[in-house]
Amino acid sequence: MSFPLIFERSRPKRRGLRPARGPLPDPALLFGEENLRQTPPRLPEVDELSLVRHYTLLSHRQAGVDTTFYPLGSCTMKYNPKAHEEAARLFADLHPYQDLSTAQGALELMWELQRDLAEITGMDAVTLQPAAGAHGELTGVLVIRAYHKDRGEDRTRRVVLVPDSAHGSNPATASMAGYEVREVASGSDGEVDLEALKRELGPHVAAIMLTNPNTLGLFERKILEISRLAHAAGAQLYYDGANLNAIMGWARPGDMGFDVVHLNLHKTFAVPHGGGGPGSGPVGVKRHLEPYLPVPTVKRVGEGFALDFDRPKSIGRVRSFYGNFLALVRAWMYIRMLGGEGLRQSAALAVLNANYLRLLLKEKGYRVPYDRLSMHEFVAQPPEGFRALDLAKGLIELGFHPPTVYFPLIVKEALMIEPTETEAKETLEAFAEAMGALLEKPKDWLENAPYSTPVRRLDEVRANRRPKLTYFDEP
Amino acid sequence: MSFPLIFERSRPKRRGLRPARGPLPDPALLFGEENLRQTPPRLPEVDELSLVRHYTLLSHRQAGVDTTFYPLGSCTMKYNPKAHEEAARLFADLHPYQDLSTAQGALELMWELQRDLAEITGMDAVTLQPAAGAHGELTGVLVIRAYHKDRGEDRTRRVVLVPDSAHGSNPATASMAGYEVREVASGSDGEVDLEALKRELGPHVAAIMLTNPNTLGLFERKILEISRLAHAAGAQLYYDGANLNAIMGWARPGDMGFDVVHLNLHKTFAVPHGGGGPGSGPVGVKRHLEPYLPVPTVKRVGEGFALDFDRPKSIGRVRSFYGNFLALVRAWMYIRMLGGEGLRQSAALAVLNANYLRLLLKEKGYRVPYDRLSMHEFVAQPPEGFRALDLAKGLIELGFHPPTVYFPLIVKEALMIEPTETEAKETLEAFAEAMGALLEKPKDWLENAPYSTPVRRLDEVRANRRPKLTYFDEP
Amino acid sequence: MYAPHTPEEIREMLERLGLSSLEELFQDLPQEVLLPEGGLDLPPPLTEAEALARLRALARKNRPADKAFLGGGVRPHHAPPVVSALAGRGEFLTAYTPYQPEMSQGVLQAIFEYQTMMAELTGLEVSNASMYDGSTALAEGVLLALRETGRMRVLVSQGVHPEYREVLRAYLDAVGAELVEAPLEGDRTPPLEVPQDVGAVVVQTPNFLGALETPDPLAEEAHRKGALLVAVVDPLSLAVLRPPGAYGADIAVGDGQVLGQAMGFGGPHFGFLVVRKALVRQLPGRLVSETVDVEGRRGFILTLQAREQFIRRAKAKSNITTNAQLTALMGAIYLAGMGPEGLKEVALLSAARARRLYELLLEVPGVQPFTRPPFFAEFALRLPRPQAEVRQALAERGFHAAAPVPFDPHLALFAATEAHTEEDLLALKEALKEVLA
Amino acid sequence: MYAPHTPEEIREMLERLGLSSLEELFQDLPQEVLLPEGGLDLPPPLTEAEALARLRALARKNRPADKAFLGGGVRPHHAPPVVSALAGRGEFLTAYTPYQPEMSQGVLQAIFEYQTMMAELTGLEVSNASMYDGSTALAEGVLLALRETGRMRVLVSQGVHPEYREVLRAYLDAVGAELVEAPLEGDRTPPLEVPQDVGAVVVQTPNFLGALETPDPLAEEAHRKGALLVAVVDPLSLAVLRPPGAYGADIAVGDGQVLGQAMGFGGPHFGFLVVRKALVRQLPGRLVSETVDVEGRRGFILTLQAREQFIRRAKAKSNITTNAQLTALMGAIYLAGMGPEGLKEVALLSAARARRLYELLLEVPGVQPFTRPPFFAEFALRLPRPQAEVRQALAERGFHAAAPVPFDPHLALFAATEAHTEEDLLALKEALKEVLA
Repeated sequence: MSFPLIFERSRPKRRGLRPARGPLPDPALLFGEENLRQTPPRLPEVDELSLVRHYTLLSHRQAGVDTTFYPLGSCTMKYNPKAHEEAARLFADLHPYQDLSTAQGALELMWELQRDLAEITGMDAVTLQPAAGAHGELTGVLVIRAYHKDRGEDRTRRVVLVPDSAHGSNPATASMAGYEVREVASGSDGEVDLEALKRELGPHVAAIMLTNPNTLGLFERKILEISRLAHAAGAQLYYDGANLNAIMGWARPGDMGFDVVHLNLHKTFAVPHGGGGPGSGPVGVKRHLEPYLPVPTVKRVGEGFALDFDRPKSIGRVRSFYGNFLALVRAWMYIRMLGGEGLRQSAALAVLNANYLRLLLKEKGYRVPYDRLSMHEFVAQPPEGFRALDLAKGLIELGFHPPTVYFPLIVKEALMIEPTETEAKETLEAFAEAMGALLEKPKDWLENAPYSTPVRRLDEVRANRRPKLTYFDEP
Repeated sequence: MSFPLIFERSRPKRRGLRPARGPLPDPALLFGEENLRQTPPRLPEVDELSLVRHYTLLSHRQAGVDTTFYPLGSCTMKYNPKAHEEAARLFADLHPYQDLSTAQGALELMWELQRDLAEITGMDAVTLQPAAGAHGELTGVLVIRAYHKDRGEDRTRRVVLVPDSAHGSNPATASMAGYEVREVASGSDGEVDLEALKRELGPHVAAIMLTNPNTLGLFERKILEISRLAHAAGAQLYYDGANLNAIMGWARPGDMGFDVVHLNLHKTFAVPHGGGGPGSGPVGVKRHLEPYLPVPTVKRVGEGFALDFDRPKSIGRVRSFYGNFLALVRAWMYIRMLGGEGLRQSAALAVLNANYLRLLLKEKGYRVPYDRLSMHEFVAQPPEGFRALDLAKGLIELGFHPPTVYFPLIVKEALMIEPTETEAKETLEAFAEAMGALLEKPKDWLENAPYSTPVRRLDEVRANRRPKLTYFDEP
Repeated sequence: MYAPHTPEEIREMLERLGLSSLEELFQDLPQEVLLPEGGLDLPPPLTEAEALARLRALARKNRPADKAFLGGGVRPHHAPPVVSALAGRGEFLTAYTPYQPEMSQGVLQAIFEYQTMMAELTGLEVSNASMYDGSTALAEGVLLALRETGRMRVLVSQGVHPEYREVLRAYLDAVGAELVEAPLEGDRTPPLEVPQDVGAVVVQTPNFLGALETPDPLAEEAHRKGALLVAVVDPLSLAVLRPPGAYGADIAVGDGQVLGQAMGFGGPHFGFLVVRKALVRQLPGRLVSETVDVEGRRGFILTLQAREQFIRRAKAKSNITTNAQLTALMGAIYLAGMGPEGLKEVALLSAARARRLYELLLEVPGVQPFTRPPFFAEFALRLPRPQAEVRQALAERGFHAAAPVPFDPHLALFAATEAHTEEDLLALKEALKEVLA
Repeated sequence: MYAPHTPEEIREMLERLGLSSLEELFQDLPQEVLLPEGGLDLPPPLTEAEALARLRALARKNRPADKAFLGGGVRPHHAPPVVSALAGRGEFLTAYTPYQPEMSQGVLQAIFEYQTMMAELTGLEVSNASMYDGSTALAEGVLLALRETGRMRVLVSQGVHPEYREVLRAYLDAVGAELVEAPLEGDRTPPLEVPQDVGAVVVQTPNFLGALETPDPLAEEAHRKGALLVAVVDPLSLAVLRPPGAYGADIAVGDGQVLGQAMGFGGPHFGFLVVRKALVRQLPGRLVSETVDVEGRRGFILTLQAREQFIRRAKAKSNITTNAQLTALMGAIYLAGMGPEGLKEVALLSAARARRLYELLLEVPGVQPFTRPPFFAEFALRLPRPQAEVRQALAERGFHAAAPVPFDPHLALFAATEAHTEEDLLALKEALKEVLA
């Protein structure tokens, strides 16, 4: 019995939601015959109960943090408090163009969040407009670009440096911002190789994009030296906030010398990932970059709050309206409930969990390149002869969501594991047991896992060669 | 891997919700040492994420209307609109003792619902206080008792008559109300046997409790004659509203001669059943019984609304406060959205579905005693040699919730099937196919079904002989 | 209209049945009672948007009481959204009584866990799956005691919630049992002598005036006379106060609203009924037992159903069928989320804030104490003006406070919870001062 | 703090690691940057109850706009609660990108169904899984066209949403492409000549002023010059109006807020990006294909990932990673729930009420038409007073209306939806009359 598509639950003329009532106007009179659609879109025709059953049962075919340990490295799959959903509901019915005298509460919240995020990152000004992490990256790099342009250096500074361990979004962003990307090899300690960096640095470099801790989960210990070198070369230092969960409350990118930082509110600040978004990617900058931030930001005016469009050197807008506002509400609540000490303790326990799990996996026979104290995540390798993919699929059979696999690229068969602080000790132990058990499984079992999932391994080659991208599509 | 109990997810000193903050007072100072609990209750100690995972995964072990066809006879498992949940949220924060000037909207809603339910049932006055159907029954019978008492007949009228096909709650209610219960046998047509009824009727009879359509899904065609006989004997006629879904908008108990009716808002009016409640069981009565209704009801006073306690002959109260108010909100919305014609059409389609399914099952080889046009439900019997229980368990294996089995008691191996109006034609057909397929299964397969459920057949004898009723209990 | 039928499907189905119209489905109904189309005089149908708009308009005519200083069976404790988010999942919301255990382990296990938690809280052994509310739980608890003792009189302290006593009276009237009220002395139940023919003695602690009772002597006296003691309790208070099992109660009942439920203008919440093990076969309502399946796996199932109406009919222990499963589930989720420490914190902070409020309000000229410490989260004060006027005057100033005490129009109840701040308490004091000036 | 660790567990775990304090976990951080305890200057922590109370207080400083007469990319259509109830289920809410298809069929199938619905609505072949919003969907759509044509100039009608144009400008600036704006004539785009080096022509219909454009000649002209036509569309309007595929658009983009989403002060909603099949390998973002598993069962999987950043890095089609999955799911649930008929009804009634509002407001002295019919659900009027003043004066009277049109301070936008009643429209007219009197 294959699970039906919503189109297969459809029956001609069946009706579901009926939000409108009253005699229908003649479309030809309203719009003119020439503007009318000739054939209706083939949308499903289902009743409300079928709709509910379809999506309820579909949700049973989906794992989430609410159902299982989800140690997807670099994604910070922590618990998303249910109370945040109620918080968001309180602000659902605001229109972005309503007179701002009637939206003062929303602006106040944004203003406070700007201030809080600036404090947490050690930055001077924050925009809440970017809709996701990568969007924040683009915003940040465009700000850097505007800065260089303003100084007349945009034609010379054409290069952005990224470590070879960086998230793929870093080079992709730099490229979208019109830069040439050069990779800087990591040293044998997994950190940026200072000598390699020096070789690449020069008046042609606009920025260095770093994640710290980096994607190996290692803190870049020479960060102050890197910062010194970057600034000496006239480059700006960009902080990819994907890994901020490791250090919040313990250190601030601003204090490390970073000029720009983006945050992933859906990672660090517990906004739900939603199956792949919407997220929110605020960007903080040091004072010298503030003039280039997107407009508008929120400013205080007397007892009230207003939108600030007065930034003539701004890069403009990167999104309509004011960003993913309802995500901001959730992040505001998270920060307010934890406070400074709660954030700090959360980071410490995220790091503790990662290190504890690293230890357990080593005991089970996994290799850990760069084996030293990690931060909130670490990269493990299976023993010789095991494929990361097979282990991932085996884990699924044992009821866990796999870690990120085959990333970072500089580690072969990488398993990138980020447990987060909201997982319990016994969960880490059960996961380690499962990881250990996998190494005892017959090769054949591993290569064919999983077995009891709604579907088993899927034919990816077929999907790539003859993609069928819609229900009505003939592949 | 057995599914854990919440107590098994517990770890000493682990904390979940922390709604309170601030220095804790010394309990001995507050309450006196002698009033203090000596050992804390062994409640689970879990973090919030474990709590969420536990109940989310537990929900995956539970079927509901949202996940499957649920044709539980006499329970009216229709679709429960999600919008009702939002409606209820709008009224969640009201306290029953707040000054009524600050709860006028709530009272207005109750007043309108009283009026609407009176109109739907053909009654003159309605109380919304009873918390469930059986509670409404008790209320209604107590009203009848108070009426007889007021007329000096409470000592003579000691008997309540119920048909042998009645819901068990009818005799149980009459018994709780201090009455002797006598069963009236059904005739060969499945309806009340008029002659048998006449034999039982007399000045000792306080009331007759009927369901119409009855539990066989048959409309009592001689209802007007029954009413005449009852009233001629000085008895009151009670309508069990469990089956109102069959006739709403088509006929009203009041017009049939009933004096009292209770409603199940969680059946007929789409309030969710919640795994077994909370429900809501309003009671409507004819004018002569109004003086005995519980206090308070809601009355209109000028432009506003007030609670009416002025009913000196009232039976008093059957529940604290004003009933299951948030259930009333949902029922109000249901009635408002459907209107009179929507209710009528819903009833017709509920009856259509039942008759269509009855036909399909006959074609599959099931027997239908009293085979005539049914109302919203019908009773089927398996072919000789099949047990209703085994068929129910087989249905579970095929993905359907079984009908009510072994009820009504007057039909052997009864399968009491109520599809409701919110099920689609193809669902009925798929169910009939499954019912047909069961008759082709090996006996052995049936006797051991289900197979793929979280648990299979359970040891009920053990549970009865050595019940283990708490986690810490030694059975 | 939520029915999925298309006109074509209706036609097909009718045709299979040999009918030509929906009207023909109702041919068994006597013509005299058959309504014509449009026969119901109801307002015209609304769209979902219109209905919600109307409800929002009605809701705006209410003033929410989430910061109310009101008790009397319902208090504005914080209801954590995680509780309703989990209990509100469609599988729980749209299931019915778990008659088919193979596809109802979710609800069954949740009940079993609930039973355990209520037994732990009360210090007694067996909890049923829930009752409608506190008042009906009391009535059923007392009927249980009468069945067990074979007696027909009940002695009830006047400190029991007045509405609970009214409900109890209606239930007792029904079976011809007699209710005898024992008046309070001041704010507490005095030592009582229990007559020989009394089957149940009922005391509430903290009582309706908030005061802690000392039920031990009453339990002893009741048992001496062959009666059972029924304790009406506030489940939140049991995090810190002696449980019924510790002072000899045979039966504990109460209302679960304070355990993370919406106030909902009084309902739905859930009632609980917990008894000594010896009384289990007299217990009304649903009961879940652990057992095993044919493969030896742990599972849960309804048990001892011979007590229930659908088996025993007129001989059942009660007519209860639908109870309050979903709200009881919410109570269980709340208790599990709080744990013993969290529950204790809420209880202690609520009591501390109530005590603070008591002290503050006694500073208002003309206000006299009525309830004396120790009390839990509520207390009664004697006001220089009638309670009804004061409550209204406070409401006009935006404060919900001063609930009625039926036997004295100058007494008023006040409550506080962990959700109140010092500022909240001070603001009420100022408002009361203004009202009484 | 949501971490489950007990002090004892922290001790045990540290011990296993050979550490004696949490501080030691941060030994790799340079002393110079290490914050002391309390190093962050943030407000003190709140309990959940306190935080919600604060948020409710903030929310009360807003006036909800559920009956607003505002458009401009966001409109107050009825958002059926079933949509958020289903999309808000924990499994959907707390999943991430479906990298592991075996445990992500829920999200993958939902995307596949979404892709189908968006293709159907737009009359084009391939939709990605979603973009952040309408403005970024436009920017990505234009970049796609430039990649495909290898050109670096874009011609954009001034009828395109002003904020979308701003976002597009920022994205184009980044890669050094040039944006040329084509002014409106009155309320519509005049016939345009497309220069040879233009890679993308952008038109919006209904345009920002609500007016329906006639994009066919522009599509022809664009194609004649080797450029692609990018259409910015209102997905709701496509229930009744000609879809981009019918007038020759190569790429359709827009925002999904009108499909059952909360307005949310502007976000999150979702953006959509749909293209002709030939452009699929230029498409940014996630894409799901049907396929089969090893047992031959139908399943769904991310496909053509070679376009994406995590594979291609600097050579990716876009840096997009997180998109707007949950809100796109809401859009799909809305579309499935409405069906073609329901969607048509909402579209037609919204348009009819907008037309009625237009006629009513034109009766107000001093108000002049700017947008001319046919328009969809929004229109611009010329007011005798500046828009900013009028909007504020209306707000003071409880009406949300008169959104700004950047290029003329006396123009104001009005909108209506299926959720407005005749009374709502009349009330706005009276208020506007009062304001302009």
